[in-house]
Amino acid sequence: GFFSTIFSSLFGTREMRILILGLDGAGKTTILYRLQVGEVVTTIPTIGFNVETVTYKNLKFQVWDLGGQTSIRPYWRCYYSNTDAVIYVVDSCDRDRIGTSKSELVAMLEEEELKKAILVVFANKQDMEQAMTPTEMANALGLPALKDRKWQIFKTSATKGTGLDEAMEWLVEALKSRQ
Amino acid sequence: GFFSTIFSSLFGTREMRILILGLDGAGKTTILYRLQVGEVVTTIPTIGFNVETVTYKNLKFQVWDLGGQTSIRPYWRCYYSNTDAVIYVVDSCDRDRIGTSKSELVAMLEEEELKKAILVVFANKQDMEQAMTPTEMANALGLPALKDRKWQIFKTSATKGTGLDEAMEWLVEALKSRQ
Amino acid sequence: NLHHTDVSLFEEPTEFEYLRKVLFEYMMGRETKTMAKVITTVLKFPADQTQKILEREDARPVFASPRSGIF
Amino acid sequence: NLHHTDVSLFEEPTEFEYLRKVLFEYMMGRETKTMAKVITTVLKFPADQTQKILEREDARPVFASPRSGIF
Ligand SMILES: Nc1nc2c(ncn2[C@@H]2O[C@H](COP(=O)(O)OP(=O)(O)OP(=O)(O)O)[C@@H](O)[C@H]2O)c(=O)[nH]1
Ligand SMILES: Nc1nc2c(ncn2[C@@H]2O[C@H](COP(=O)(O)OP(=O)(O)OP(=O)(O)O)[C@@H](O)[C@H]2O)c(=O)[nH]1
Ligand SMILES: [Mg+2]
Ligand SMILES: [Mg+2]
Repeated sequence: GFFSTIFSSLFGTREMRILILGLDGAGKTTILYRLQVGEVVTTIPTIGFNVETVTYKNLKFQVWDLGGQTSIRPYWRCYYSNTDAVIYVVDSCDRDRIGTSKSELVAMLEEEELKKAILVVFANKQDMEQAMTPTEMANALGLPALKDRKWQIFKTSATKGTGLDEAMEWLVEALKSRQ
Repeated sequence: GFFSTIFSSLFGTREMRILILGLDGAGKTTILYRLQVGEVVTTIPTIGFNVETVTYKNLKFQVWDLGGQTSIRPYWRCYYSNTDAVIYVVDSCDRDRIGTSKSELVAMLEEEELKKAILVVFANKQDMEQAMTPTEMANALGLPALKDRKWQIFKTSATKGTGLDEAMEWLVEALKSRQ
Repeated sequence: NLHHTDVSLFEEPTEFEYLRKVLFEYMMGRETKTMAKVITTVLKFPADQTQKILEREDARPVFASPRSGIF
Repeated sequence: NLHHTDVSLFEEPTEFEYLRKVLFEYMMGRETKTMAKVITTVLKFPADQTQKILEREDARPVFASPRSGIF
């Protein structure tokens, strides 16, 4: 609202807008609620979106988790405006679709509205044996070739709850140092 | 708006809501603009609706002309609330579909929201040779059997402009005497 | 990115065009109560959602609907 | 009166459900600017209508959008 915006800007902490994107089944919704309520919730495929306010280290985030199924992926771009950071979630065991995951990521990063957005990749489902390593995934996604982009990759397990804190801490610092 | 409603009710003339219904091609849109601007306009099939304010004998009408094609006819009922009168338009030459026209009319009159609405049937396209007579049409539509309904049928030609005045005059009187 | 053509989105193209027309009027703030009824019917909204939407329409300030008459 | 089933209305049932979800949020007044973008995209509104709708969103009073943040 109006007053909270004024209030926030007086104290230099406006609410940040974060998108969680990635293919269907990557773990986006699991991550959103893990971040918000600290628990693993039972999910169903997201046809639409979830949006929640998450507070982390005194920063307030408005976090959007968008459904990742093929037919609704074209609509991700309708949500890009004013986005501060993208959490891109990849299922580390889904080697068959790592190419699709890459091309969606590349298309996304080409969008003008996301030019200044910070990118955090979650190499998720690291609790599984066959999981790709973060280096392997970074290469498969073409991250090292990115230009003019602040990015980082983290191993995570949304169900075990590992790696999320490190990733969020990095993100908070990246957002702060950007201001 | 608020003030015009107060103003009108002080003077006992609230704006009347009228629906023009009937099968596609019956002449509804032609009639609406004939009533509003007194001219024959070129029409295309109405996919949606037209709504115009028509002033007649110091009475103000909000007149809705709804598209009559088969696939959008089921949505007529969404417009019924607060309707004072229905102008039901029938193509007097369309003998093949007079049965369909009747069943749509019957279904409409069964709706609770239209219980008090006045019915005026326009036996339209009377300029054509093969036109049904009003008596023939009234019977085909089952009008004589109607219970608890103020109704009347008029021969009209929307393109020639005949019959419309008589019909509207009757409607105005019917609306006034109902108050 | 897969894209459908207009016509294949709805089995009946007339209905698709109809929805667009009604939705446009709704989004421009015209006759919103009536338009809301049509939209929820065309898209077969569940009864509880339809009710919430129509209740909200009833609570809308009058000045928000430029063509509003005596509804 | 001909009625379609939900699934036949859209070739892709997911898209149909998606539209309903987004439209419900829009009609409840939540995140209306973003929802308006999605709706006009899903239903492929002509550019001029989309522009009119989005301009109107920009002119909306802030208090109308309960969850509005810093958009
Ligand atoms: N083993 C394991 N399973 C996980 C992990 N994170 C999520 N899952 C499971 O993966 C499945 C899909 O998770 P969701 O969070 O619904 O996936 P999503 O990305 O939101 O999918 P869409 O909504 O379809 O886009 C669920 O069964 C989760 O429990 C993880 O770190 N490890
Ligand atoms: N000869 C003759 N033609 C008419 C008359 N009234 C309308 N028409 C013609 O009939 C055709 C259909 O008229 P419209 O007014 O578009 O029909 P409608 O009822 O609005 O049809 P939908 O919008 O599809 O529901 C047009 O070509 C009109 O010019 C009439 O009284 N006589
Ligand atoms: Mg999900
Ligand atoms: Mg018409």
